[in-house]
Amino acid sequence: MPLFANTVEEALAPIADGCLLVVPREVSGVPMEATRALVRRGVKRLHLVALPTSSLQADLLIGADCVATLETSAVSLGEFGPAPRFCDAVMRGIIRMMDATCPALHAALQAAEKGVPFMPLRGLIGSDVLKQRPDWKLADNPFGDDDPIVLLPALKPDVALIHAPMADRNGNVWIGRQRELATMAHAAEKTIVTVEKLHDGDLLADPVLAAGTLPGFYVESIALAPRGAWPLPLPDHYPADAAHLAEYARLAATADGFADYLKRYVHEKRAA
Amino acid sequence: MPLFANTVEEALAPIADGCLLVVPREVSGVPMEATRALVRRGVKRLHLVALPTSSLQADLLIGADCVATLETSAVSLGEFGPAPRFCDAVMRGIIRMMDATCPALHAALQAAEKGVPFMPLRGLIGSDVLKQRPDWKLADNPFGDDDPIVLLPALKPDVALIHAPMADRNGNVWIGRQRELATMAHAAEKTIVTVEKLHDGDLLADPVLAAGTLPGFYVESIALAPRGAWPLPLPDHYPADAAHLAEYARLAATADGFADYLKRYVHEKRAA
Amino acid sequence: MNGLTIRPEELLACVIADLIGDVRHVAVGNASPIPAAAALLARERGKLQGLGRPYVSLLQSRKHNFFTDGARELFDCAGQGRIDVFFLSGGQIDGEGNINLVSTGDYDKPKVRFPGSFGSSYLYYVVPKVILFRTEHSRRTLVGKVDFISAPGTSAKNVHRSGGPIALVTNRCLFSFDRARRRFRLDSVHPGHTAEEVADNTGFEFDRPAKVPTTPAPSLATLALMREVVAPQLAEIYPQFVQQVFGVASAASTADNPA
Amino acid sequence: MNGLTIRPEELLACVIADLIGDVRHVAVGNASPIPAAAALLARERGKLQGLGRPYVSLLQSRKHNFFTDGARELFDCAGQGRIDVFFLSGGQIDGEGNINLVSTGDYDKPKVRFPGSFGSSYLYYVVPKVILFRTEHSRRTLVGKVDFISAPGTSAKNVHRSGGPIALVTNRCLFSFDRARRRFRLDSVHPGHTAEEVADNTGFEFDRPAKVPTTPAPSLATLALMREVVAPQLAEIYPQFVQQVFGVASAASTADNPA
Repeated sequence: MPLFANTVEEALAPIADGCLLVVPREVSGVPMEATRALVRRGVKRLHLVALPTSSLQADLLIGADCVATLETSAVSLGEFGPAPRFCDAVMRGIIRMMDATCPALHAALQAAEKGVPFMPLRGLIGSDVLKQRPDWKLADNPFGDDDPIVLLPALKPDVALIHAPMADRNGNVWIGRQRELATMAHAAEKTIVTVEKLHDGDLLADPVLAAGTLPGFYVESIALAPRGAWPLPLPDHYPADAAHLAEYARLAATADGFADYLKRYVHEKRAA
Repeated sequence: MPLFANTVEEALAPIADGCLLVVPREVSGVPMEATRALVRRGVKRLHLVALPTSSLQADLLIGADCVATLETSAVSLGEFGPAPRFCDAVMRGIIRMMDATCPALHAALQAAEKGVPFMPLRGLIGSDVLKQRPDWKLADNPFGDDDPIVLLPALKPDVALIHAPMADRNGNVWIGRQRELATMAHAAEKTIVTVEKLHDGDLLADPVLAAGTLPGFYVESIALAPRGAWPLPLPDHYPADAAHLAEYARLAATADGFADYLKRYVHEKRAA
Repeated sequence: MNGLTIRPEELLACVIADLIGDVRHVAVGNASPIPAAAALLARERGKLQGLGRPYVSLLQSRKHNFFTDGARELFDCAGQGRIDVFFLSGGQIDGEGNINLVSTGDYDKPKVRFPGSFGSSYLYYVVPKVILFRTEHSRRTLVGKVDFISAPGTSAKNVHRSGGPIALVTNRCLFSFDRARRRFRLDSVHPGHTAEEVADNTGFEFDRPAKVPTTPAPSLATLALMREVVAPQLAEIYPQFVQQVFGVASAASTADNPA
Repeated sequence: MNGLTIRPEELLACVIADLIGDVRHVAVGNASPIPAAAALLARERGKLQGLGRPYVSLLQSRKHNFFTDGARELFDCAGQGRIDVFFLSGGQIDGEGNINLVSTGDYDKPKVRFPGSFGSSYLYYVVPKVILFRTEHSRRTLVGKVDFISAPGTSAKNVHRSGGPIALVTNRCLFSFDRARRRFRLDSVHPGHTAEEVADNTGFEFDRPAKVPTTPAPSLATLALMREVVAPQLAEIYPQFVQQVFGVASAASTADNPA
C-alpha cells in the first residue's frame, strides 16, 4: 500500500542526492510541482533520465544545479526556443551528457521492466550517438548473417516520478494513454506520484477505468498536487501556460534572469 | 481503414491454408464464432500460436484437422479436464508441437512488435523446453560475466485473430485490460477482429475509452459476432458456459463424440 | 465455527500460509483453491498485524487481480523481483526438484501428454519462494527422475537464478527443499500419516530427521480466520470448493464464475 | 480563395505532398506546420481519389494522433514497417545526407548545442521515405560534413536499413537523394530562386541537370483544397501559423493549444 503523503515534499523523501531518477516527456503530464519542491529542497547530483525528451523540467533542474548527469534524446522549449540552462550547462561542460535516441530509452526501460539485462535495437549504427555511448554494445545478431545490431543495457531507475490525473484510496493511479508512465513504474525500484485529485471508488473495479490504471503495488508514495504539471500541460485536462513559458524562456536566457525566475516561481512558494 | 465485413466468414478471408495465426489465451475473449467459421470453411495446415495458452479453441481446431503446428505453453480445459483432441493428436504424433513457456511467447511477440530480430529471456536454461526448441539460442550476455541467456527469435504472425467488446465505425477496437491483444495486433502482419457490438462515436475521442483502444490502422477487417466468444468467457461481459464446456469435454473424449460435437455445434450452424 | 474437525484442505492451506510468511506479493495461478486460500489467509494475518501486506494476485479472479498490462504483466512483474511467492505443480516431480508439466515417455512419442509448461520454465527461476503443491502423493507423481524437465529444481552457479523451490506440500506431508544439497527433506507428516507411508509412496530419496514430527494443527484463531473471513472471499472464485470444504455458499459466487 | 498569390509555405507544402505520394501512413513530429499541412493535403487528396489513405499521425495533436500505447508506439510502429513517411531536419545537414541535431564543434566542448537527436538515430533507418526539411538554406546549415552524426544518410550494405532520406526541401529548392551514389541532386528551384544562388548557399557538392527546372506552382485545385479544407484542420494545432499564412482563424483553435 503506497504512502499517502500530506505534502508533496513528504512524498519525495525517497529521492536522495545522486538518485537515478526517470521523468516523463514534456507532454505526458510532468510533475512540475514536485520538481519545484526538489529544487527548494536542494537535491544534488541527480542522474536524470528524461523519457525520452524534456523541456522546462530538465532545464529547471539543470539551472538549479541539481543534475550531475543527463540522459535523454533532447531538451528544448519547443516553440519557445532552445532550453537555455541546458545549452549553457552542456557548452560549459558542467553536466555529463548521455545523448540517446527516443526508442533506445524506451527499450532500455522495457528491458528493466522485463527483468532482462539488455534489449536489441535497430538503427544507431554509424551514428555518433552510438560512438559516444560506450555503455551500448554492438553485437552480431545470432539469427542473421553478418547482421550487426546494437544492444542496450537495461536502465533501472531508483525512482520514477510522475504526475497523473487521479489516484484512488488504494493507491491505484489512472494514467490513460500515457502508457510510458506504466513502463517507468515497472522499471523503477520506487515510483512517486503526484495527482490532480483523489478518485472516490476503486479504479480497478471499473473495467473502463482499469484499462488506463497503474496498479498501486508499483507505487511508493502519492501526494495531491492540483495543477501539478503547471506550467506544462496535462493531456485532456489543461494546456500549457504559454505566457509563463515565454517568460521562462526570456528570464532563463541569462544566469541572473534564471536566478530571478527561481526566486519568484520556485523559492517564494515556500513562504506562501 | 479496416474492412467492415458483412459476415464473420468474409472477415476471415485473409486466413489462408498454412497461415501463421496467433490467437489469445482462453480468458482474454477468444474469437470462438470465428473459429467455428474457420472449421466450417475447412482451413488446413495452420501454424497456430496460442498466446500463451489455449483451451477449447486449440482443441477444436486440432480435432477438426486444421492445425499442422501448434506453438503454445499449454492446452487444457481447466476444471473440465485435459484437452482431449490436443492430447490425442500429440500422442499420435499428428501435429508438430512447439512447446513454449508463457513469457517466451510474450517476449517473441514483443520482438516483432518492436521490429527487432530477437528478445532475451531469463529462465529456460537447463529445461527440456529449451532443448526441444532449436530455434531458440543460448548466448552469452555481453553485459555480464559468464552469464548465459536465451535469445528468442521474433515471432511475426501472418494474422492475429481476436474478439473484443466493441469497435467504432473508424475501425478502432476497445480491448480494455487485455493488452496482449494490442501486442498481437502490433506484431502481426494483419489483424482480424470480431466484436460484440458497434460503438456509436469515436473511441479515440474519449480519453477514458481511448486508454483501452487498439487504433484502427492495425486492423484489416472487422465483423460483428454477438456472444462471439461463447462458450468461453468475455471478461466483464459474460462468463464461460460451463454446462457446454462439460458437454464438450465428454463428447471430445472420443473421435466419434468429437465428430458428433462438430456436427451439432459447428457444421449445422451453416444451415441455420 | 464448525467445531474442531479440521478438513485436510484447511490443514494444507495453513501449512502453505506458514510457508508464505511475511512477504510483499503472492501470486496464485488458475485452478488452485488451496494455495489461494493460503494466500488470502496470509493477507488476513498481515492485516491483523497491521502490515498491509502481502498483496495477493489470484490470476483466476477479476476482483483479486491487480494486473492491467495484459497477460505478460505477471511475468514482467516476476522478472522485476516483485513476485515473492508462486505455486507450481507437476505431472511428475523428482527428488532434485525438477518438474514435468509436458509428457511422460519419449517427448516425440509420449505415453501421457499433460497440458504444457505454462510459465514454469521462467517463474521457477525468478520467484524467490516457489511452493510445489501436489495433492496426489504417489510413486506415479513423485518420481526418481522426471521424463521431461519443464523447469529444473536447481541451476549451475553461473545461471541467473533468483528463485526456486522452497518446499513441496502433498496430501501426506511437508518436504522442504535444500537448494545447496539439491534434495528434499521431510519436515513433517500430516496427522494420520507416517514417515514410512511417505517413503513407500515416494519415488525419490529424501532426507529425514531421526524423528519426524507431525504437522501441527492450525490454531483456533487461524481456523476462525479461514472459515469466517477467507472462505467467503474464496467463494467468489471457487464456489464449489468452498461449498464442499467450508459448507459456505457465497451470495457473490456468481460474480466471476456463475456456472 | 485568396487569389493567385501563392505563399512560400503553400508552395513547400505542395512540394512535400507530392513527395509523400500514395502511401498508407504519414507521421509528423512536433513544431512542423508545413509538413503537417502537406500530410493533411495528401490525406485530402486520398479521400478525393477514394483511397481512404494515408493515415496521418500528427504527434503534436490529440485529434490527429491515433497512438494509445504510450510514447514508444510511434517507434514500435515504425519498426513494424507501418510508418511510410516521416520528416527530419538538422542543425546541420551534409551532402551525404548525414544529419546533426546535437552540437557543433567538439562533442565534449561544443560551440553550439542543439536540443538532441530525438528519434532520428532510429527513424532515419527504418522509415522508407524520410523527407528532410529545412527552411534556412545556407552554408551554415547545409555543410560539407556535419560535426556530429545524429543519423547517417546511408549505411554499409550489411546494416539493416529499410529506410532513409529521399529528398531535402528548403526555402530555395528541392533536392532528391540518391542512396546508391550517396549524393543529393538538385531537382528544381522554387520560383524566384536560381541554381547559382543554390550553389552559392550550399556547403556541399550536389548533382544537377544541365537545365534546372523551376518548381511548378500548385494547381488551383490543390490551392483550394489546402486553403479551404486543410487550413481549418491545421488551425487546431498551429493557430498562429494558419492565421499568418492563410489568414484563417479557427474557432476550434483553443482545443489543443489555447495559448
